[in-house]
Amino acid sequence: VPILGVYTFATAAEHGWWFPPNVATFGGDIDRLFYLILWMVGITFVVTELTLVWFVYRYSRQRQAKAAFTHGNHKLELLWTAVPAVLLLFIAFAQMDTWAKIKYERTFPEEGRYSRENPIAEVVASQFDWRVRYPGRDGRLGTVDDIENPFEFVVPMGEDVVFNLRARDVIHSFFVPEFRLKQDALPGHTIPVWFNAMQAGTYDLVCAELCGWGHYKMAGRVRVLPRADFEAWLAGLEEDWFSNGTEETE
Amino acid sequence: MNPVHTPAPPLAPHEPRHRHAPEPGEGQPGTVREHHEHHRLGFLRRYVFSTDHKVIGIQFLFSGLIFMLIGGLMAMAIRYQLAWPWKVMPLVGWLFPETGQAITPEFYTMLFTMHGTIMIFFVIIPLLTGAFGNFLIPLMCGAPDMAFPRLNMYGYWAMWPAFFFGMAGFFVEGGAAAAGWTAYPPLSTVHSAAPGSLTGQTFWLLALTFVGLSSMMGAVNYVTTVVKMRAPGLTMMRLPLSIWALFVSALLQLFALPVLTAASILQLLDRIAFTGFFTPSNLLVNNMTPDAVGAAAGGQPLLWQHLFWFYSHPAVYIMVVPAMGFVSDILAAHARKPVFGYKPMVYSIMAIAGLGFIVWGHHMFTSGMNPALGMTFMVSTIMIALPSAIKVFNWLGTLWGGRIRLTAAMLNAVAFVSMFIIGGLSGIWMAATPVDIYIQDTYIVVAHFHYVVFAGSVFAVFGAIYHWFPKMFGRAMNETLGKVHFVGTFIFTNGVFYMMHQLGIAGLMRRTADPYEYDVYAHLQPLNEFITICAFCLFAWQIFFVVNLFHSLFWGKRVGRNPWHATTLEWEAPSPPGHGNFDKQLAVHRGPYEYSSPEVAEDYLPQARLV
Amino acid sequence: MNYVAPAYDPAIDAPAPHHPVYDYDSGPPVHRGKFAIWLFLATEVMFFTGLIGTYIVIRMGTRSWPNPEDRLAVGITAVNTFFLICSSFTMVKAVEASMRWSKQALLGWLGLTVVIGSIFVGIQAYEYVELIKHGSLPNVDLFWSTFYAMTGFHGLHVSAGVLWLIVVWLGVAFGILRREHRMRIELAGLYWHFVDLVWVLLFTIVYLM
Amino acid sequence: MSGENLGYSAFKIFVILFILTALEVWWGMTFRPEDGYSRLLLWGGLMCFAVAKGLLIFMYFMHMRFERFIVWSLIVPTPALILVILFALMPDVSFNEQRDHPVGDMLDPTGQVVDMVTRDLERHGTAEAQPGSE
Ligand code: HEA
Ligand code: HEA
Ligand code: CUA
Ligand SMILES: [Cu+2]
Repeated sequence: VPILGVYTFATAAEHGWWFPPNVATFGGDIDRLFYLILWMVGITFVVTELTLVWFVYRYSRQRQAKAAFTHGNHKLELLWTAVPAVLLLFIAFAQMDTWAKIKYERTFPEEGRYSRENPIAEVVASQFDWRVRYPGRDGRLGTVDDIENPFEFVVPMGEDVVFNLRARDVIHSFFVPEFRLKQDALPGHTIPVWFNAMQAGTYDLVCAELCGWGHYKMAGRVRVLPRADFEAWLAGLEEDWFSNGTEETE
Repeated sequence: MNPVHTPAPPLAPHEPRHRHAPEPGEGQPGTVREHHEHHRLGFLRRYVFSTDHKVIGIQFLFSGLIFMLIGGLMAMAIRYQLAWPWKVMPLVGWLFPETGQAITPEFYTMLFTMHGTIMIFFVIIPLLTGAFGNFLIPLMCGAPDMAFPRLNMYGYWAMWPAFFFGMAGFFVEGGAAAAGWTAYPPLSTVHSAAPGSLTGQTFWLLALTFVGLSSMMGAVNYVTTVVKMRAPGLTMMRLPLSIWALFVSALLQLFALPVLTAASILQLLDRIAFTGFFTPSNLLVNNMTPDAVGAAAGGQPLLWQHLFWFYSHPAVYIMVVPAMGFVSDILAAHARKPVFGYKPMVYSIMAIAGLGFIVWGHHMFTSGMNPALGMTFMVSTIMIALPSAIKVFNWLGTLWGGRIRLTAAMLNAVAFVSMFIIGGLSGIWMAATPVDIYIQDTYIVVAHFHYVVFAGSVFAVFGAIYHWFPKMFGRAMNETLGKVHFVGTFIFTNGVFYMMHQLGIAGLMRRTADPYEYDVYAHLQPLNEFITICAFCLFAWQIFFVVNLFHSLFWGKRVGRNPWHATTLEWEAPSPPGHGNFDKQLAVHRGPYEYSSPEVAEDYLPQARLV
Repeated sequence: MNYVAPAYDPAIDAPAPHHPVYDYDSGPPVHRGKFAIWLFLATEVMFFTGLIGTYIVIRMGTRSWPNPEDRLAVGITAVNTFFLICSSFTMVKAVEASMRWSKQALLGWLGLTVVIGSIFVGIQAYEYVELIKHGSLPNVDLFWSTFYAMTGFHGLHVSAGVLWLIVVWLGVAFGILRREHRMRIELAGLYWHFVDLVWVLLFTIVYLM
Repeated sequence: MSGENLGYSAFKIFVILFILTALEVWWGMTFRPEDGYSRLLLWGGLMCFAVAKGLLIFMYFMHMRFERFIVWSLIVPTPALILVILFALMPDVSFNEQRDHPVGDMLDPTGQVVDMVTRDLERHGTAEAQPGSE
């Protein structure tokens, strides 16, 4: 088992059974932590499993009449209580600041163009599609001149992007594998989320919380554009949004 | 009738025999009350509506196994769909003429919902606490029966309404519950949210309530029996670890289950009385706004998740702690060696149970719950690995220097240890909040919990069946068949669930009927096909078990009281034990695991033997 | 190493002919039933914790919680609370009577408890009817949702208690429960007091806060 | 349990409970926040009353004063768990500012989202939703 296990993990990458490439800033941290734990856990795994197999093999071929008679050993107990304890505490504390960085509101990016107060857009999930609303000319959300763009969430590249996540009906979850970003969209709540995409490109936006029969195909797309292209795109959207006169009605 | 008097111990004054026995439990500590009652019970009272803990245990065993079969079949359907989406599905295909015999996505959601529900609430928990809890607790404590036999019987028959509602869900309009076994509102509360939320969800909640009722009766019984009915000399610190484990998990049920019952009743009200506990205002579900059509609203969807997991995390330990107990016993018995570090084992069980109450938030890391909570829950969750570590290492210590017999029971027990390590370690990943942001609701989670509940607990259950089958029926199961069954099951289990880690790391989400809709996942189909084939083999391989089970039931080798030369009390009773279990008076002189003790010639020294 | 279980050997393995049933009593000097009923009450506590916790979460979140006085007949219910406490008192007397097995007193006090208990249920039922007539259904808003959930479940518990007491009463009256069963009365009593205790909290929370 | 008598005067306890209830109701009716008293005063007071009464029943009527074993084995863990639940639930409440509209708000007939009291006012011109109260 252990050999096989390690082997699969080792070769997994070639089979493409591994992470999709990471493009978000904090994605790197997450991967780092993942590998950290993978190593610690992996070693524990191999060691324990090998001892297990070895013991079973060795002592099932025991010749002497009786087994060793012992009720335990306090030093050993202490040892293998203390060592994992240290490891575990280490693991636990290694996580904290990344977590805080990603989720805590007070650590949300401030200096950039977008912030908690003026998010780039509002992403609304509903059975079974995504809608993105950009603030219109007045630059504020929730006003009549909001621009709506179905299915596709376009963001500028290399900037801290803050957006509001909402759901119309049931719980959905905003998941972009390449960003290592996942956040449930709670109906009745407006949850601020941020990320910073480092590479231009289009990525699948996946719904990661069961939301009904259509859950499996509730696909969206995130398109990352350089600043200029983004501006242009937004302008264009604004154009035909108002030209064909469809007013957003709350 | 003329009773044969065995001399009562001095401290037990013979009570006058009433026409019906005096109230149990009025005696002072240390008294023994003997009463002779000859009863001519009809077939019905003896085998169907029996109050005998052994019969009830066996009833739990078989209903559990049968539902395991059903749940397993559902799993096969799930796998089929995941490997070859929307292909004509054998067996159930004919149900779906409109889609050309392929299952519908709605049906897929029902499949995994009911698969999870059945496997957890109708299979694993009843098998562990219901079947073996009932069978072992009185025997290992030297008691004649449970403290409240009739209550015990009600406990079993309260499962049947649950079975009924659970299954009936498939036959009502809209089909069975389809909101996952976690039933998150508003998907589960708003009728228009999913076909399964029409009537199926209501049935699902009713089923859950009845399961709760049953477990509650059982748990009260177990705890009382363990505390009040131990044989003379059997102090708490001399109890076998199985009993400790069952005792602790009974406490878990007592304190955690009522909260779920309350929650599910509230959800029931949300659904049938249109209250608004969990449903927020101003939704637009399928062009229908709940509170506009007269349902109260403004509720807290997260509240359900808290209440649900407050039970369901302890529940996952209810699903593993008894297994740990059984494994400890089996390992000791077949390694002919005392359990390494008995006291640490007991304390770690308690620690797991205690910590188990303060970690539930790790299921909600990405749910939008206050991140400060996420932080605390992460620490407590990771810390729960510590007692588990102690247990794992003590198991290894038990094997070390033993004289191992590789019986079928032993093999399964060892498999449990190895599988639990894998499942547990992947738990650490998910406990790490930032990592969990990525892997939450991916197949890593599925791999994790199948490693602990299937590869873990189910192997322990197999082991326990092989180990205690002789005591249950007076016949041994066939070793060769047992080993064959084990090898295949072990290989295929890993084939199925190990690969799921890869799927998860690649980001594949659970609960998706057809993941290849997304092109990030399209390349994963071959892997899924491999898994599915393994799963089919796994399922098919169980035939060896079924055959072995039924064959040994009638034609197995007849064995005596103590076929394994084990030390604990249940082996003092005749097998199968008659009414009142023990035919002689017991006095316990030592701890449960005196194997290869230097005091005696043989390599085992039973608890009840005087040297 | 292969192991073969020893074969069946009648000499040692055959069960002894009709032997007595040994029923040991270990552990703390508490009556089994009493111990069990306390376990049961513990689960009940957790159950109501679930309900009250829900109430608190919802209540804390609201912008403006209606003043219970405006919606509920606090006066009547205060009286009702008083009744329930009375019934607790009579129950204590009943238990006392059961200890020195004076059947008359026992039946009297038990009966009284049953009566008062039923009065409580009756008044609550009346209150419900009034409210519903007034259109205050559980689906109107969260105030009513929580109100009905909490008081309703307490009401069910009281009704169950009343039934239990009636059964006990009959048992005593027809001499099925004898002196040696006096514990039964006490168990019923414990449950009854618990229900009372819960009401003390619920009344405060639902009607006054 | 011990012998023939209860070991305390049930009647005394009963009277005390009665008086406490009366006081409690008075308290609850008087110190309404609407009349400018602080919520803490109201709730703190009420809680004190409730707990006092609870303890009386628990200690005397349910005989816990006389049953050490059960108290320590069963009753102690329960409140601990209760506290755990409540403390874990509270932070989310504090998180309510993320909500589009506070808990309990609903659509009024015109489709606006309003809080309960306003809604009552709109529905039947008065906050008095219940005849029984006068
Ligand atoms: C028997 C059932 C069982 C058991 C025992 C466990 C045990 C653990 N589980 Fe698991 N869990 C489930 C059943 C179980 N779980 C289920 C059913 C779900 C999914 C629910 C759903 O969403 O449908 C789930 C989901 C789940 C999640 C949520 C994942 C998500 O949805 O995002 C998390 C997150 O923290 C988690 C963590 C853990 C941890 C830390 C343990 C720990 O107890 C593990 C401790 C054990 C070990 C660590 C291994 C042995 C120790 C050593 C070898 C010592 C050395 C180790 C180190 C130094 C690290 N589990
Ligand atoms: C104890 C719990 C348990 C067990 C044993 C299993 C067993 C299996 N489970 Fe699963 N599973 C869950 C609990 C369990 N599962 C839960 C909780 C979920 C989450 C649901 C949700 O998302 O809401 C889940 C979800 C789940 C999924 C994810 C679905 C999705 O998210 O889209 C998958 C996919 O592969 C799966 C597969 C399997 C497979 C192949 C098995 C195989 O191991 C099954 C093999 C079958 C058997 C071993 C039975 C053979 C019969 C006998 C041995 C009895 C003999 C009979 C007699 C003697 C009468 N399960
Ligand atoms: Cu939306 Cu899943
Ligand atoms: Cu968990």
